[in-house]
Amino acid sequence: MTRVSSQLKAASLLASACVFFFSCGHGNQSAVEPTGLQAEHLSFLWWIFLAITAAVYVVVMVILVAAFFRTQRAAAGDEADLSPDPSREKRASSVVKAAVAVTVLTMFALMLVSFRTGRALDTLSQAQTPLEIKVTGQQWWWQIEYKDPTPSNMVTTANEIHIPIGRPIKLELVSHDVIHSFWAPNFHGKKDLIPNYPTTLFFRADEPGVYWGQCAEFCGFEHAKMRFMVVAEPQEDFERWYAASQQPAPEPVTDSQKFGRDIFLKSVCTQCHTIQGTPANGRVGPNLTHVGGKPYIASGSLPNDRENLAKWITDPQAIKPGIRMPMNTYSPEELNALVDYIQSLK
Amino acid sequence: MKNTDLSKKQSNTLTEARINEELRALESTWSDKPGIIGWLSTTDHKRVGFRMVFTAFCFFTFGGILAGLMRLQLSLPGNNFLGPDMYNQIFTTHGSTMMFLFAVPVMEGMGIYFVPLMIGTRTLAFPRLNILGYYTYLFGGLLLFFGLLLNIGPDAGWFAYVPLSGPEYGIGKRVDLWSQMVSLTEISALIASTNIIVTVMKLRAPGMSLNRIPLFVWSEVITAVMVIFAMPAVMIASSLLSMDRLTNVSTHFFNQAEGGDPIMWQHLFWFFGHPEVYIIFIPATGMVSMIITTFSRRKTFGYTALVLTMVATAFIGFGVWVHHMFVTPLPQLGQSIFTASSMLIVVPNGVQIFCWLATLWLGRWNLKTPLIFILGFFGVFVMGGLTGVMLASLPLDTQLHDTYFVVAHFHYVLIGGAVFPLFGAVYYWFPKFCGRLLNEAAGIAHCILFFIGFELVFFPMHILGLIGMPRRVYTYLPETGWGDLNMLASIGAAVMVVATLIFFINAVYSWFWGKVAAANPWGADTLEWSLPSPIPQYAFQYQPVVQGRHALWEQTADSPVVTGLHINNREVVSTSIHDAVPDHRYGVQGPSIMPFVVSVITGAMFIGFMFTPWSLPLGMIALFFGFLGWFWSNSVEHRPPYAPLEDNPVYDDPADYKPVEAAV
Amino acid sequence: MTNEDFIGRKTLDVSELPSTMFDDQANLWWGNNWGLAIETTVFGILVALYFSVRMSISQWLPPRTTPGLPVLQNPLPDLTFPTIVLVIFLISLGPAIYLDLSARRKDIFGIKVGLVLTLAFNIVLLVCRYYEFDTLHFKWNDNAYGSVTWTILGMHMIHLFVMAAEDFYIILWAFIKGVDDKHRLDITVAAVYWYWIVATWVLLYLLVFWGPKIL
Amino acid sequence: MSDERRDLELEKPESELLLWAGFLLPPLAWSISLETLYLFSDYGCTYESFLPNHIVSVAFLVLSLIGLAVAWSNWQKSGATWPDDSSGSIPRSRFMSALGLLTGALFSILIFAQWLPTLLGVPCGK
Ligand code: HEA
Ligand code: HEA
Ligand code: HEC
Ligand code: CUA
Ligand SMILES: [Cu+2]
Repeated sequence: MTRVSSQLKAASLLASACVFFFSCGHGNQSAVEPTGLQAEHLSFLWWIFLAITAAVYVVVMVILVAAFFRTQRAAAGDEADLSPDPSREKRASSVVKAAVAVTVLTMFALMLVSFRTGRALDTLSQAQTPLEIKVTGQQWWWQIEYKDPTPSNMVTTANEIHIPIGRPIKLELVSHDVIHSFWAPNFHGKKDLIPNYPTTLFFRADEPGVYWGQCAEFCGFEHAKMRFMVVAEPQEDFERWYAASQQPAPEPVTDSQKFGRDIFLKSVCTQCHTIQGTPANGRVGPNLTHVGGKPYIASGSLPNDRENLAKWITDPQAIKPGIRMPMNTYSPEELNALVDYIQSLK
Repeated sequence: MKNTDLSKKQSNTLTEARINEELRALESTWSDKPGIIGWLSTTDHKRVGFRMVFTAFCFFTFGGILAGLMRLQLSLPGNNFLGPDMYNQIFTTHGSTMMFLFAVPVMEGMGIYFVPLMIGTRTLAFPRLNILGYYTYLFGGLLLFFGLLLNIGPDAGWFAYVPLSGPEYGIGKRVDLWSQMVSLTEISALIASTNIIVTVMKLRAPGMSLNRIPLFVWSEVITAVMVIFAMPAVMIASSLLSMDRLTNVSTHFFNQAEGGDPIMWQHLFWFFGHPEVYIIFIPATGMVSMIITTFSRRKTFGYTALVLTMVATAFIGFGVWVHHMFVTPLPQLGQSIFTASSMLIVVPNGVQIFCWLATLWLGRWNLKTPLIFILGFFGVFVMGGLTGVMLASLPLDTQLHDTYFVVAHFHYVLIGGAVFPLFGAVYYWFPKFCGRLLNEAAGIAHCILFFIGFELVFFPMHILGLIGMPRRVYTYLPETGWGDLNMLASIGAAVMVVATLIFFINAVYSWFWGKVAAANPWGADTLEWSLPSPIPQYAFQYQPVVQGRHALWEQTADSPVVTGLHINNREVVSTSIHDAVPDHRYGVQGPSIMPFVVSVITGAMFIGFMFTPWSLPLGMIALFFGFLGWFWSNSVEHRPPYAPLEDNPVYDDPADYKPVEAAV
Repeated sequence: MTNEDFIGRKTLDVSELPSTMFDDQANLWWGNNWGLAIETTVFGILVALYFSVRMSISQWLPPRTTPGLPVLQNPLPDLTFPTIVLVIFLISLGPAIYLDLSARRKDIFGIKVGLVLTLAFNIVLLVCRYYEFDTLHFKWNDNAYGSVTWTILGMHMIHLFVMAAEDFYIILWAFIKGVDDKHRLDITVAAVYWYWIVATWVLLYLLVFWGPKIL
Repeated sequence: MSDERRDLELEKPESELLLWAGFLLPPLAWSISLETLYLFSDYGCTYESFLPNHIVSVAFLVLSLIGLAVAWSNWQKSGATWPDDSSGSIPRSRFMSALGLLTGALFSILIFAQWLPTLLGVPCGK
């Protein structure tokens, strides 16, 4: 199947090259650079549709331009032709009839290839032992829970999904507030998360790498900043990450880190955040046990460095207006210590 | 007198004296009263139609300005020109304004203005209802306009999905404001549609049988029938949502905790949503058929096929709505039925395109601005339709849904499919509005600039959709790589603003100082071109008898005209549905202020419903008195010719019947 | 077309044609029917909503637990009172048909009697409807089932108000100014409206009062 | 002017009821088949039985073809030529029956196309 698709892709690329003189984009959040089985099917379907529709468009435009040059010009006052030459009319109506027949056949062909792709996408759901991950979309960030037989060592994180390549993944999608839509274009099409309608999405990563996805159904103020990262890595790297994530938060080493932890445990953060291995067990906000090691915070909208952490903790509303995390006022030393502590949570 | 044989009744008694005397009576009977009250109480379908088109273009400008603001915000990654709250209000108001306050009313306004003239009659069937329709639309539009200005504009998108628009997450009165605007505009659409359907069924000039109705009139009546079955869905859905949201009503239609279902909102909205977009598109196809026929200087190729395509699109349009819900967790088998119907709706659209191309291929082109806009229509709409075909495939739509690919699709089909033909029709009918022609050079500049600006804005959006940019995002990160394409789109929007400004300046200038136009400057075939321009309020001095599908082209020198209508009150000949055989003289009411009064009450009732459910009973009591006044003024104005019970006197001497001034 | 174009032109004289026609030749009749098509779509959607609630509600029928009232486990709507009201609806067809026929026969006395009778029936039915809401055992804000049943009854009630208003307008004119052709047409068209109101109520009655039992 | 001569032979046009039936039956059959097919698919997916889908599709396909047949007979009886815009009720009934032919063909194809997902076993997958 990949051999046919690559030939077809080349052919249609040629035919539609003029259409895509601008195709840039970095490809790590793109539907036309698939890195998984499902997105491969969909990309193949995309190139077929593009080839056929581009051909139709070219044909229609050629006829229009030809008509522009071939027809004579007339003035408003010229006599309108009410009984045109019957032979030209006959020829024209047979051409139109043929075109309609071609349209009907093309539509049936496009229907069949769509239904076939629909069936192909469904094969993965028969996978015996998929890696099950529960994804909860809530106003404006993603909670990720790896299902594990023994609940105590379940891994809970936010806005970041690590998956082993080659293994089917079963996502259970749940929402408790408004409608969100989970979409990682490099792997699969999107699926809506609607309250009261838990649903599933099966996909598989075939190439390692860091890819991005975003909520696609309008869900309020910060719909634009509800991003998540998908890290596809070989099995061993995944297992190493998974084992590390199961550990509770590392003990603070430096005095500043210890001072930071005391501030954290005394302040309002504990009502909304959980850090395993400390009394903080709030569930309103993301799990911060290993937040230090994440490249981005605030659901992928802020690179995770000292300066951003400080800005985020003091005034999250400036970065993501409308979210539930309040502003916090600390003296510079306290803030410094708190940031040290948060960064130590690898 | 079921089947009066036309020829038997003909006699030539029209003398110079009788013509002049009847002309004077017509002018006084059909004229509006002067002053503000007269302006408010007009029942002249031409004035109401023009008001609707003019108001719709004002909302187009308002929507366009909002689009410009969005493009400014999206031109740079991480831009803070607009915050999320303001951006959400602006994109929702842009979408709602364009769909509810511009696209549908402008097509209806053109229908209200030209349908009666094209079928050879002087008025719509229910003229007072017509002006009521305009005012309810105006109040709905002003509600949304001032809502945004007061920073309480709707912010849940133009289809306001529950639960985001529900009581729990939709803050303040914003979504209520949207749903009252929807109710008011849909009332006006339903009124205009009932009017157009009955007018085309019963008031066609004698001889205009079903196979001779102009294609634009077919498009308007088919659209009107779609409105009858589509608009109620959104009126109910938005009213139920308001009842869910009103604290002291708080019903549970869409509250999943109490047995409601959020997906039911999507079904109700899109059952209206897709027919709505064809309600915008089908009148535009009527305009395209009309302009292509006139400017190819030949009869339309495939008239019967074109009528079929409009009817088929209208029917299938009601059977595709789930293609907007392909990624919801419903069983794929059920949804795939809608891939099948969404794919096959292409067949009628394709037949249309082929018949138009054949007419153009076989004709001789009078290459003027209206035809140039139709060439723009082909270039843009066909690509938009083809992206629609891509979206119709369920698996492919899972990648494309809710991305900028869809934004590109619907701007291609809306601006390509409706705005380009609309501009063409404005250049075409401008002499009928004001007796002068729009400037050709400015028109061509407008079309070319608008086309270039359009492609710059919306073509890159296809690519943005494919590289992962979702809809309705107020900003994006630089790392996404979407920055330069968005900048290109924003530059294109500026070009479109310039093009539209050229059009506005051309329109204002030509209205007063444009080249004076003859009655039929384009040598067109439909009846409105037999009238002087600008058109007198009584329109036809004597209603024509139609002798062919292309009325003016096929009119014989001695074609008869209708006489014997009373000239002391507003009367037109009413004809049978199938073959337009005259069956009775139909009198319509004159101007009255009551429709305006009733519309003020209706507007107040719906706006009041945003705050308290008691506005409904109070409104109904006020409406009772409003309609009582309306009924009374109707009955009083009913002139003596109808009063005597025994029978109807044969019309003989106009002196007998003095016009009785309506009290109200 | 200036004046000269009309001199000596062949003319089609329509002066002998009547000025008022009835039924499918009357424009008002068609306007009224397309209006009823809109209202039929409205009720069609509300019926679809009823079935949607039937499919999505957790328990059919949920127990009634409004405070201050005894808890009802399976609160099926009462049948006696609504059935009586249905019968009144059917009886009201008598005076409505009589009014319709007298309007066509130009029988002024018959018209006046018919108008008063139909208005009387209309008002009686409005009062009955007011009490019919209690037979549902739910308030409109208890749950989705309560909401949809109240809305169906409420929408139909609005039609009863509109019909009563129309009757009242024509009575006012008939008794003060007398009846002419235009108003005879109004009466026949209003009669069609009433037949439609009764017909829709028969269907809605079956759905709202027998639905919970059958579905 | 063969049309005029033929019109003289046909005393009166096809009855309006038959003309409208030939024109509206196929779209009505299609719209009912769409709704029932959509509901039965939900039922079919939960109880794994798709027989109702097949029965509904076949039944309404036949109904639509009956509409097409009615339109065909109307067309034959009103002169079996492509309609033009000449005056009188015969050309108008030819116009309406020709519309009936086209809608009958299109909606029969549509009902068949909507049957395909069940025939080709498109998965239920929620
Ligand atoms: C004027 C308005 C208009 C028109 C005419 C159309 C026409 C079509 N539309 Fe579109 N559409 C919208 C307005 C319109 N649409 C809007 C506003 C939305 C988004 C709403 C929202 O989400 O906010 C939308 C969204 C939308 C979706 C949902 C996308 C998503 O949200 O996931 C889909 C999916 O099927 C779709 C399909 C189609 C199809 C198949 C057609 C067909 O009718 C097109 C047929 C035309 C052609 C195909 C071109 C001419 C044909 C030929 C030249 C013949 C030969 C062709 C072939 C053989 C292919 N449209
Ligand atoms: C008929 C319908 C229609 C029309 C004509 C347009 C016209 C335009 N639209 Fe829009 N659009 C929609 C219907 C339409 N749109 C809908 C339904 C949505 C979805 C909303 C939602 O998601 O809920 C949408 C959404 C939408 C978005 C996506 C927003 C988002 O998802 O975040 C964007 C983004 O660029 C956009 C841009 C534009 C632009 C640049 C134009 C341009 O064509 C504008 C051209 C008009 C002008 C340029 C006129 C301005 C003239 C002046 C300013 C002259 C000055 C004179 C005076 C001041 C007197 N539109
Ligand atoms: C009232 C609730 C609340 C309080 C109190 C709160 N937070 Fe948060 N926090 C949140 C929410 C909600 C988010 C997710 C924001 C988003 O991405 O939409 C969050 C996100 C974060 C993140 C980013 C996590 C990630 O993976 O993106 C950090 C770090 C954080 N909070 C730290 C703190 C600190 C430190 C404090 C105390 C000073 C604190 N929070 C107090 C609710 C809260
Ligand atoms: Cu969550 Cu958009
Ligand atoms: Cu659609």
